[in-house]
Amino acid sequence: MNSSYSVISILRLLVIVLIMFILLAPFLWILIASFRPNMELVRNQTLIPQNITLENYVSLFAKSAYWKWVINSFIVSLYTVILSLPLIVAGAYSVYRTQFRGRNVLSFFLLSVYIFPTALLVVPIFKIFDGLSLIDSHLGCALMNTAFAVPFGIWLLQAFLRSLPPELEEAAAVDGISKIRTLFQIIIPQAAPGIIAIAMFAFIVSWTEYLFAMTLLLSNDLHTLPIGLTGIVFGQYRVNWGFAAAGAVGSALPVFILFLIVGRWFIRGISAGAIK
Amino acid sequence: MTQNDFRNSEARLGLYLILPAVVLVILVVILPIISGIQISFTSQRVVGSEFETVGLKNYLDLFGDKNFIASLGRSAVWVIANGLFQTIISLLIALLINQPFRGQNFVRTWILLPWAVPAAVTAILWRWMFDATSGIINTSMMGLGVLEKPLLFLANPEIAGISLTFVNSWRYVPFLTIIFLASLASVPEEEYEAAKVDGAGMWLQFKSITFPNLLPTLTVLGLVGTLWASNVFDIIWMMTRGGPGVSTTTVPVLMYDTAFYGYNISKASAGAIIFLLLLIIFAIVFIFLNRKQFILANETFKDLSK
Amino acid sequence: MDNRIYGNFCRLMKIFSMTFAAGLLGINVQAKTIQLTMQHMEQPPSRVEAMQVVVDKFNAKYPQYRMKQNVVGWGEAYSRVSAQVEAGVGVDLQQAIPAFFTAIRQTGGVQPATGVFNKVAKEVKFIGAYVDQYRADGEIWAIPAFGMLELLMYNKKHFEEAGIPHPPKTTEEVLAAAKKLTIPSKGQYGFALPASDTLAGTQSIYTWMGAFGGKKIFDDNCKPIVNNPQNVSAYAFLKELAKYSPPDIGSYAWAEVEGALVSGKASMITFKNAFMNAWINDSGLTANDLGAAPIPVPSDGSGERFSLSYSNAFMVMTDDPEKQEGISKFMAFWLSPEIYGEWLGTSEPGLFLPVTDNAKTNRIMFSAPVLSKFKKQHQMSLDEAPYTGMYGFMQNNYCPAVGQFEGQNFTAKAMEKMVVEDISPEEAVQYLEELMLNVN
Amino acid sequence: MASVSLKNLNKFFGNTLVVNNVSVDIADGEFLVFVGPSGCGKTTTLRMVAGLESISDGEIQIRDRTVNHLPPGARDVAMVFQNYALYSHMTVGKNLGFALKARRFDDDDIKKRVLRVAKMLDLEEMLDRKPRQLSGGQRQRVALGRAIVRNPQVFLMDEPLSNLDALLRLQTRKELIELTGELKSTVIYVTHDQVEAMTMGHRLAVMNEGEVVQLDTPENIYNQPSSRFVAEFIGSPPMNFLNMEINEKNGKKFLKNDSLVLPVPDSMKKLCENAVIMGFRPNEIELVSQGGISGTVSVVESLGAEKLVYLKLGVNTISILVPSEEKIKSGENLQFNLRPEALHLFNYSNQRRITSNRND
Repeated sequence: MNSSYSVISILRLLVIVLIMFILLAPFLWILIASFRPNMELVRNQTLIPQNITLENYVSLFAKSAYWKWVINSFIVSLYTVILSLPLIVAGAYSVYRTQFRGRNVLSFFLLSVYIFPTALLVVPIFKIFDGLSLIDSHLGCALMNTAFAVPFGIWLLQAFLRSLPPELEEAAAVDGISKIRTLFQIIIPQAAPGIIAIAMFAFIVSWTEYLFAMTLLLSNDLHTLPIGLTGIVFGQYRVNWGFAAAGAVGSALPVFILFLIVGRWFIRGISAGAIK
Repeated sequence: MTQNDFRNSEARLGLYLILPAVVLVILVVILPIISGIQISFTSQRVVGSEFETVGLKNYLDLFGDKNFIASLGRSAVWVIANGLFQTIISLLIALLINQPFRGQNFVRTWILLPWAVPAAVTAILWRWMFDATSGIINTSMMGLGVLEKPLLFLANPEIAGISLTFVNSWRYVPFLTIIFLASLASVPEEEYEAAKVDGAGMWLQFKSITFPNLLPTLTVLGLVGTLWASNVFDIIWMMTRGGPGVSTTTVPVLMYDTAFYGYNISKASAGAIIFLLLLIIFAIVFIFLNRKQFILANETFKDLSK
Repeated sequence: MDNRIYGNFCRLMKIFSMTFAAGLLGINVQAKTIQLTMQHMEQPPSRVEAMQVVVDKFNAKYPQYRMKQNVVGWGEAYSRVSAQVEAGVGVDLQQAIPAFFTAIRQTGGVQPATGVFNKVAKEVKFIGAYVDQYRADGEIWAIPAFGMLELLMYNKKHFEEAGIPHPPKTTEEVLAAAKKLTIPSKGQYGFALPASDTLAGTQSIYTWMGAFGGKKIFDDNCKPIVNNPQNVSAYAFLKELAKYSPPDIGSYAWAEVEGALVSGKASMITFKNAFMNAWINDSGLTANDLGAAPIPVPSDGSGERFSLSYSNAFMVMTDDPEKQEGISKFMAFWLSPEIYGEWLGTSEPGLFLPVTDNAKTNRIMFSAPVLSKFKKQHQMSLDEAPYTGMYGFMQNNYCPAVGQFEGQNFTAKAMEKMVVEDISPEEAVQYLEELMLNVN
Repeated sequence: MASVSLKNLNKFFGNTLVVNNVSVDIADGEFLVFVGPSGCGKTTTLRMVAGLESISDGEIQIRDRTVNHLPPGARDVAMVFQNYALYSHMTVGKNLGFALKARRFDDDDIKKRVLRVAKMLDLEEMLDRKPRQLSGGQRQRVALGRAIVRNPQVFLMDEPLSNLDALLRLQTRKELIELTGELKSTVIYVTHDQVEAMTMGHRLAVMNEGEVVQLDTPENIYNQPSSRFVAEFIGSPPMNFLNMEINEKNGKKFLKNDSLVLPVPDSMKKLCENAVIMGFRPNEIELVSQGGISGTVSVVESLGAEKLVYLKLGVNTISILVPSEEKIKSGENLQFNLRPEALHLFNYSNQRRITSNRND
């Protein structure tokens, strides 16, 4: 029995390794590719590189506006996080910890952001945002990302809020502590891991956004990484694969670093809340 | 008679707290949709060009448009394939990595990477790897003798949809997996222990403990996932542009093409509105059928009455 | 006490929501210099950089103007530009290609540019073919900036290996050579024909239609006239040619086509001379191994010497006379021999062709580091310029349906249907005409 | 401190009536315990007093002031929750002082009060610790301290001892009695544990199915349970019940079933029912060597000082408590006497107590 058990666990491990391979091998492949001269990639591809070069990274870091794109992306993502956190926390608290008429309807209403093909919203949104003077600004772009991060973010956070005992708020209420104070001084600190996870979610939603950034950010100086990168990889007539690979690595790199620092928190944050 | 109540008194607060999010959604979704509805009743070809009101003409045209009807069907297939495939796969992966093993932390963190890179990177990465003659998949498969002829992942209409489903899943499954993982963490360990003591096998444990506990998550993801999947655009557009032929032309792709390459914004708007209505009907039916789960997901205080 | 705070907070949230909706008011800073913005779709970093060089020099020379470049991807160009026009925050100069121009013109945002053009034309001499693509209703609507055209590009090494002495001059020779050059075991194919629903497909296929004598797709009343014997032979030729192409040409976009030639996977392509850098860096061959030839024609004389050409031009979007003055200064500056030559030589050598006579023999252009190695091939592009044309622009006025013809890649759709469903060239051409008739 | 009075309280959850017409007056300084099985509505009643639950019908007054419409914080009550509801991100000291801080007490005052309470509850060493670093008993004391520090008019306690282990519970129970005695506070206490209720409450309100079925001192409830339910719920081990017919023979009334016949106690001679439920507590019997009621021992449980013996009396099984010195084996025959005063009679149909002084 013991041996069959270990056979199963080895089998399980193998499957996990296979899955991780499928999910991560492309990154490995592109990482290796980014150190190879384009010539080697364009012609007959081999798994093992014959030549190693830093040329692609020199092009990326020194000759393209990579750093500017990263900084811009970072700014937009940061704005998105700053804008969406209060909305998500307030929304999640409202929908899942207070009771009012229409609560259910509103929570579904919020999910309606996912119901329309975003590509077709572009033109009207441009008009509306122009009315708000939010065209060609990182803030406008972040507002857009916020709108798409908030509804699901609220749902993500509700699990965390629901894991908190209701007595915490009741105790505070009996002690005469105002609801606002309860929200800020009790609920938010208690939900901190969940909120960190939500912040990361909003960050990544913003980090990967392309369509609205491309439409709303007119000036080159404001372009984000996905825009810049698309210019590199979908260069109209030619793709410099080595350069594109370096660009892809360059786009994943900041996320990679983010994961190194707070990746664990993300998982912990949303699983501690134990979504139900 | 209205009574003062700790919870009732929160009603006002609750409403005000959700208000900013609601305003934002109205701003970026509802207003644009209204403008889309307006456009759909006109003969506008290019935004801003001269037009006249044509009533339901665009809608009637679309119902007679074989291409549109076919794209509705493709969208349905796409949604089912992606929704179903992704849900099942991510649930399986979540179950697989939920039990402790060496490297669990590594897996749980880094599994998310595909979700966190821009779609352009994903698209170009897979287009490159799928290439028939120089793509790494075909060359290594042929090198190993698994394949004789290269597989035309994106150029064969029979396979292109599957390839896209795979890539789209590659992108979203990690995220869904993590959500399921979080949901699994909420299942009380004692329930499993009790079931084990009762001699329940793996399947019975899943059926009677895991699944019921996951049901609320499954239903919410079922709804949101369907909406997400139905509106997937970037990956399809950047990888096949709806081709080869029209084999991967789903409704959003067709409408984008109609609006911005066929220069017929009013027809595209009408198509998008039809699609929207279908999704709303789907959502209402879905919510109605699963109302128990949704009410559960929203009842914070239900346990207090004891 | 608590109730007061609570009430205040609720009010605060209300105000917050309101301001959220009301939005933030931007501050318009009045500047002394005249701000000019140009928007183009040449997104690759090297092109943006080369453009910036021109812009910087212009700003330095004319301090009263401040030119700025915006970049947008081709994919989003239409939605962004129409939204900009709709919102009334358009740029002053907007890059266009002919079909794109016809679409944007409908928004009402494009100003007649005859006046600006005439001022620029005093300084430089335009090649007529490039200007004609923007003539309509007695006006000129855009100032040409650079051209592009398709050639038969081939791998001379492959030809030598196969013992083919010279590039094909007739379509029959193309097929014969393609057949001979197709060696699947070596991963080598005779021709990389993009049979995909992409602009690459549209352009390649149209080029061949023209070579077979079917360059006119509309009659003078803009009625489609593609269902003709010339196009049937063109499609028959293409169907044959597809057999000597890599198996996945159905998903080829530009990058794949170019990659096929550079990597040696294909021996011939119809393409813009756009990859000099790539050839040097990645093919492992020398500049001399890249062949460029005019598009072959049928030997029976039913066709004509022809290639697709694109005039990339800039539409004037502002009606402000001061700004228009600035625009004419900028265009004249850009197209002045020295600046233009340097830009042509660095931006995307080979791809971007001069639209002015004076640059044709521009030494600066030919002495640019890369172009200097491909003088012969580049000269071929320049020589072919007079024998080119643009679909939908060969009547008195352009035909509006050209937008869909190009945007939705009708020629490629017909090609795809022919290959995938294995229908006859006659049926394919008939299908093509149906597609064009369905545009209303 | 203050009196609390509940007048005809009703609470509906949807269509379910969970609190049914509860009326209790709690005197200033009184320790009143709501006791009853789980689901009887006692916690809901307490939460209505706290203001955490709306009142469907009826009135609550604290110090003669109707508080129905006041939010919890304005009622000047303090509550100790079953799971303590400590703020896990704050230290013990902050937990204790939080309510004061929210009320804008000045820092020195807060410090003084917190220290005093900490001293009172022996928490001085713990002030800088986080709740998760404390033992269950310590957490319980923090929760209590958080209530005390506010010096409220009324303490509400919702099963505050139920999360403690047995020994700690005994000890804390004693401390709580002392403390509330010292503070002379009005306390409303909810528990399902009848021992806790008996030992702590000045008066008990026994609840069942949303109703207060008896409200009286612990002694009175024990001695004169108003219904079979109260009789069974209060007292451990629980009372024995036997269904008896009333027979009359020679002008004398007898209680009779298949295995025993007892005379109706003199005090209840006027009994007119034909059948009753007879109850007696297991400890109120007297073993005799002969001539008593006879039964067969089925199970013997040793409780230490006493033994609980299950006896078969015909078709019924009853339990009796006997001193542990008695040597009893199962299967053996035992005889015992029942004093007439020890008998409780309940109406067969409505299960109410049949009182001796009924005169009709």
